[in-house]
Amino acid sequence: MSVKEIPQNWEPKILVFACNWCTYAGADLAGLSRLQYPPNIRILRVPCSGRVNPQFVIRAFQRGVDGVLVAGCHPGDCHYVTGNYFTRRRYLLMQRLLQYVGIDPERFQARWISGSEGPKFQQVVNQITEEIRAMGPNRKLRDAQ
Amino acid sequence: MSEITKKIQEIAREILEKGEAEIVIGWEKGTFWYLSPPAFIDKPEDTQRLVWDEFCHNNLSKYLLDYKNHEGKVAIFVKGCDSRAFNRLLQDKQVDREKVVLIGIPCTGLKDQDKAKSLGPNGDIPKAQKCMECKYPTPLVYDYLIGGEEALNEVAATKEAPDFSDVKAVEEMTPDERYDFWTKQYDRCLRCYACRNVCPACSCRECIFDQTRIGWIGKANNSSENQFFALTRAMHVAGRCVECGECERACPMDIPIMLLNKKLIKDINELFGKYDAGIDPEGKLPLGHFDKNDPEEFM
Amino acid sequence: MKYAYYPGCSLSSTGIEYDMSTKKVAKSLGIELWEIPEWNCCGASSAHLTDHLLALALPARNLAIAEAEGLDVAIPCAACYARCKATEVEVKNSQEMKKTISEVIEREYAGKTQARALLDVFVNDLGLDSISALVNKPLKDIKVASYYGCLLVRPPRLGFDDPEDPQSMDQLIKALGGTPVEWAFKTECCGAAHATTKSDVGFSMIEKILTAAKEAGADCIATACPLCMNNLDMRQSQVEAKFGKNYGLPVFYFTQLIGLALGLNPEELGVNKHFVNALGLVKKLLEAEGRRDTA
Amino acid sequence: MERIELTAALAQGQELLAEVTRESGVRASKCYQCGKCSAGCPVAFAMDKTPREIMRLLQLGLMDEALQSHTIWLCACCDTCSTRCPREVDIARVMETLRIIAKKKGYVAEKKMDLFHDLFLKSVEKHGRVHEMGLILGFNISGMQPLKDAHFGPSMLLKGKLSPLPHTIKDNGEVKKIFANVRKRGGKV
Amino acid sequence: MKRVGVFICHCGSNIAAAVDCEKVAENAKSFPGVAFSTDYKYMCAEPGQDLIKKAIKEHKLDRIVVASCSPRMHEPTFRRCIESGGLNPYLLEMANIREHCSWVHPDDKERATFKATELVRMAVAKVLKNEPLDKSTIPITKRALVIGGGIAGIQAALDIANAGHIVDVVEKEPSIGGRMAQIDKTFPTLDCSACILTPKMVEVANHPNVNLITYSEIEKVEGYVGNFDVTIRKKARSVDMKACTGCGTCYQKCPSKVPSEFEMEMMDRKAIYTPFPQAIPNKPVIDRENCRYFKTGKCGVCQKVCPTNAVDFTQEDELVTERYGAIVVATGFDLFDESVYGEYGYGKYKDVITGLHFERLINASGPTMGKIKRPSDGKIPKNVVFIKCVGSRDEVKGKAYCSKTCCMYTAKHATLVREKIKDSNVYVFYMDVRTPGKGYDEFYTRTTDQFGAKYIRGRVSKIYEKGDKLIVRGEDTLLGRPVEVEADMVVLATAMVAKSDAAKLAQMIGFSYDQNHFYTEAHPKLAPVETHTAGVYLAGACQGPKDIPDSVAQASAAAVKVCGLLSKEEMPTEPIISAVDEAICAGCGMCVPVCPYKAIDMKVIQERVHGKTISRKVATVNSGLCQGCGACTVACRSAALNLKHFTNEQILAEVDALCL
Repeated sequence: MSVKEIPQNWEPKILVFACNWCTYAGADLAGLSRLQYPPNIRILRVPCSGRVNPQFVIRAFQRGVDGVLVAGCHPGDCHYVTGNYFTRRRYLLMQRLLQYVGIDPERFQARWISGSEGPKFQQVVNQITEEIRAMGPNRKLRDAQ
Repeated sequence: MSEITKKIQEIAREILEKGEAEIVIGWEKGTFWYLSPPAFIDKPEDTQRLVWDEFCHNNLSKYLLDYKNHEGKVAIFVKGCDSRAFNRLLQDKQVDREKVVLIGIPCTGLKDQDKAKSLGPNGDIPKAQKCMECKYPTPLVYDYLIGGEEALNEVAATKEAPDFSDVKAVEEMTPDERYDFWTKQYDRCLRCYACRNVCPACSCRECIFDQTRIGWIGKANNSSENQFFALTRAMHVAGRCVECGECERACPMDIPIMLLNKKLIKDINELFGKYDAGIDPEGKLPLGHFDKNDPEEFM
Repeated sequence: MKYAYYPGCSLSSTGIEYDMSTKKVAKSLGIELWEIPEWNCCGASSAHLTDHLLALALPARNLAIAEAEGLDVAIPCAACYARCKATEVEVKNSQEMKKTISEVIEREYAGKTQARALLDVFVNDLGLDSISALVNKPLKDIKVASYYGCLLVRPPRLGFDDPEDPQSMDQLIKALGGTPVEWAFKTECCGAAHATTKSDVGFSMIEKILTAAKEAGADCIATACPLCMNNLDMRQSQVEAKFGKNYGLPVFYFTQLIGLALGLNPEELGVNKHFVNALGLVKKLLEAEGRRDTA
Repeated sequence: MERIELTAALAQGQELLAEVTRESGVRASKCYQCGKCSAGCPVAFAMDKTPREIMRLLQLGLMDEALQSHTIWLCACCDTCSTRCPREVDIARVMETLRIIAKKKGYVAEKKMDLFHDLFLKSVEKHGRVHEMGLILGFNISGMQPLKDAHFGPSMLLKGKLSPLPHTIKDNGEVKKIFANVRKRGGKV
Repeated sequence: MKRVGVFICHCGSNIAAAVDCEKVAENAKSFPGVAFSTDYKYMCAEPGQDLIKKAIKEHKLDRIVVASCSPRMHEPTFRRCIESGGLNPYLLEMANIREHCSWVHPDDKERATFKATELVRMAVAKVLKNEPLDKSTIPITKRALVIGGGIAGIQAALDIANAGHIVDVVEKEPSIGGRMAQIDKTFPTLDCSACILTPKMVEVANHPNVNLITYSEIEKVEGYVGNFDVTIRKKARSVDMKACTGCGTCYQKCPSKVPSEFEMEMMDRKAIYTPFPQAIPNKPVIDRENCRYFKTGKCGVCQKVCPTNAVDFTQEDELVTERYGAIVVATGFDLFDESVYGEYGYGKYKDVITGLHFERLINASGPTMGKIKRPSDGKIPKNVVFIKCVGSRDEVKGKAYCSKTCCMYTAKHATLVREKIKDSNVYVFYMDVRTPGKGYDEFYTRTTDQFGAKYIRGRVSKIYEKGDKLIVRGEDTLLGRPVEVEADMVVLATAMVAKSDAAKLAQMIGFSYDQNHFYTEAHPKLAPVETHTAGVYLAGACQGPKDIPDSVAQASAAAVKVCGLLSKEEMPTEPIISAVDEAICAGCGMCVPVCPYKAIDMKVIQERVHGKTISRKVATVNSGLCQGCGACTVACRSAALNLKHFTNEQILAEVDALCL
């Protein structure tokens, strides 16, 4: 089957690793503000974006998600002082490595979304969902099941 | 017998006789002419087994991990890349500098073992890939030095800068081409973990790929799990790989593992500034610290 | 000790006594100077006001010749020093500039040869102890205002001494047995070519320096720059006339002062070539010496 | 006093300001107008605008006013300003750059000074070195002051300080080539 | 067999309008481990909570998933709920089907219901791997340490002591008082600094809850919030504090003169000395470097004249270790070294002085008894120049920041010169006048208007001596003209800089500092007196340039934080922290530098290998310091470190559940 073929009724599934203090709160604010976005994302709450092990990201692709977003506080605003600086280093590398083995850049993204950025959360989710919808299901790195 | 072989035998004998170390780890001739596997010598008379030739590939620093609980001192021979590995192990607090005697060998580059096998002893055997790009042919740390300081200068003059042309070639492919390329490579992977077992950056007590209770990786030997293994291992050695190329040499399936490692080395240099692993045992690791002014791409 | 020697244009005309005294003194101190054959003008203060590349290229040719010989260049003239140093630093810091310059001068210059101010060479390479060891006619009781001017110390990245209160020449004077005076105009600008091109401005800049030296109680001024020399010495009478003052301040190149202290013949040092009579002071010095000898 | 409309001035000056920034490597916006440059400038007493005011004109894009000033010509390149600037602004370099641009645009507020440098470089190009006597004579004649400084002549000659004939170096035209090569690269010599 | 209960909340119609809650509850029944599933209108309301508690009992549930609003809203509610239902509160997971589902997908009930189902499935997968966690507590030592005995330290100590807690104040110098003791008058009120400071010094010295430990320095700090073990070096005073009556005979008779630091070296003190007359404790110390007895072995005059035999040459430094619950750092500031400004000739020209010299010159007990006299010849200066921003706002030779206090103290100095020397002229060279404080701008206005100080906008470029005058060259940038002043004296408004040993102390205690070595507050707006290290607070200029009112305010704020902490017997610690699996840990130490709280140390453990006992190093997490961010867990390649409640296994289970 060609990688590009998009089956009917397919809906992209996107996993968002959200830090508890900024991005999760930003998503809550989007909800409080009733900012609509497509229901394709699943938020997984972690204390800090620095908790997100790259192995979790690969695992998600293995199990069949179509896109992964790692999101946390803006650098300098980390609830845990420096966590997101490590996140930034780690995922600058990881992003390049994933692209190097053939993962399309849209499939893995990282963003800083603060607790007050409900609209930004909405906009990022809209954008990623659209990008991934246009690309079709991800089959790269995916296990056989 | 080469001049250097004579010298290493002499120094090894002296070290054992004087009791400076109880064991000397060097290389000896193996079953085939193109193999020089490690030799573990504990008797002065056995030092005549030691050799130095263009097939002394094994990174001996790795074997120090087997002697972590050994009470006495161990002496090892180090090429430039072995010495970087030693520094790395120091940085990882896996070896005690006081308990190791290092004998440095300025290395003019080794020969490609596989090509040797196919071309035969009389063939014109090329240098090993890793040696063609070696930036540190001379040992960075040693207690004794074969050939003295002059040898250092001679060898240092031969070093060549890596140009990452192989990495760039992959980067220039389309995403799908890249994926196909790597799938083809890792579909061959047997998950024998030979790459891990020889790697001096792999110093964990328990590797996560052996942690069945957490289930990081499935037992199935399929494309997906193999790639999980490849990517995870690459991230684990990121900023720590000393470019000794042992992973690739040990791989029975000829997977170009260094092509992944070099990608990370290239990116670390581009993103976070010049860094060569295993140069400064006191230094900070690229993923062990950060700079507030690191590139910002996630706005 | 061997250096390539770049005298610069002034030292073959208005600053001829600087050249004479440099050569004499270097010889006495055991410094070998190899004059760059067929050296060219460094462009001094005109090239950099006209074209940046020209300003870097003109000195580069001289440096390239010295580099081929494997020698650092000792430069008496402060202006020449500053231009040469600027070229050296730019070439050293930029591969691109190195390439451009080599193409323009059609010679190789890699930035290996260093431009060194002669004062720096004497004070820091040879060392004050070596100089004072050879002094046999100390400049006893002579109060000297060390005048560094601009270009030995500024900009700080090119200069070799403190830009606000340099000490090398003062220490040298001390080593020669003289007394350096404390004064605040050590690095104040003399106006350079302004005395020629815009004399009312130039003269009043000179006036301030001469006045400050006089007020500080100096018997004479020491300098390391032929243009400063011109302004302070040749123009002194003009400035006196214009401002109705009477300075009578002899001005020496520091090399001449070294020569005098070493006991060299004042005429061989060109002390007779100044506009403000300098021989009077020299005579006084020798007389005092004589008195001490007899006493 | 004429009122300046700031937005138009800025728009008008933008291009020249960019040129100054590019050529000098100095961003005028770094200057915080403390005046230390002008306070220490040995020629400030003779200037029509203090060096700080020149920086201010650049900040607001009032380029013509800066380029037409006498200040940029009176600057003696002594680097005192740059050395003491608390913001690491190389003001002397800005003056130098402005002077080069002013000349290109035909704004030469101090004609004599410009003439001096022209003659100087002509002498260098021709002989490889500066012929000081020729330079001073030439300068005073072209400057319509043939007798100025003439009284120094005889004593100079006597002291062996001026040679009546230029010294030309045997460099096989290398210096001329340097000038030519600089011109080939768009040099404004 | 684990038995999970799932409870889907309608939140009135907030959720139910967009999500088919009954269907979600129904779907959940098929998830592995789910023993019970239901939905209800308001789970957070009392009937809802009772429903959960009842279900726990009836269905023998051992784990609970509540699908409702954001856990940031009601996680504590439901944790309490299941705890009172008999379960460990950490056996709860929540699925956020309101903020993250119903409210953002109001128009597609089918897909919103599907999403809610998946979110519940993720929560169930996670909760199956939840472990019961217990909040532990750490005891709090009811004793505070204040480092630094300047005005900030004194204020903090007094506030803490008045709240009933014991405070130790450690001061490096022989007397408390700090910089404020050197200052003559305070702006904007011009009241005498000593008159308002010395009563505070006496109060703190006499306070039953305060122990002053002067002439002492911090040597080592270990431990964590509530339990800092601090080693203090009490330097040898060479004077027995108990025996000494402070009569002063010793320093009257001492033959060794030393320039007085307190008087900015414009006056001498003796080798046995108190820094200033109102010093507290008012008992001398011997400066051994300058004491004739210690240098030559001969003299001993002080010992001979002492009526109480208090002088003891044999005293040695003493190390004491004490445990504290909280630390206030109030170490103050140093002055910028102005000798880097060669153009100003500071150090070369005697009459170019700093503001602090000037404070001593106008002080009635200073070297000139309060008469403003030039240091060079003792003449009364007529023309006085003040230069502001010397070392401040100068990224080349000094510091890029504004020192904040100089505008005001210079205005004060200008006023005082005009007041004390009637025929004087005062020129103030400035770049900006910054007076944001109560009564500050009014003061500045009086300085120029009423007292006639001339403010010249421009930085001075050069000062040089001409005869007995100092020529000050500047530009009046408002006129655009170079100007010159023939001054008799020049006062430089020196930048405030961090203490030279500021970084050392910060590293010792374990908190961060900025590139200028000022201490970093935990949050610039919302936690201005806290550091990132729990239990360590900041007061005064060690955190950044500050004037007296700001320092005192910050000191009181820090004291409140300390009192809050010390008011409890013990402190609960969050159980969501990292833990080390020692069997796996290889001791590489990669986790140590990534921990922002310095909560990870390496320790040595013993184990038996092949019949031999060997020791090796492993990481250990300090539960008092760990805040549960999990950074270490990713740094650890072999997953020897794991974050409780967000374990690798839990997160992987969630990822897997999402994709079923």
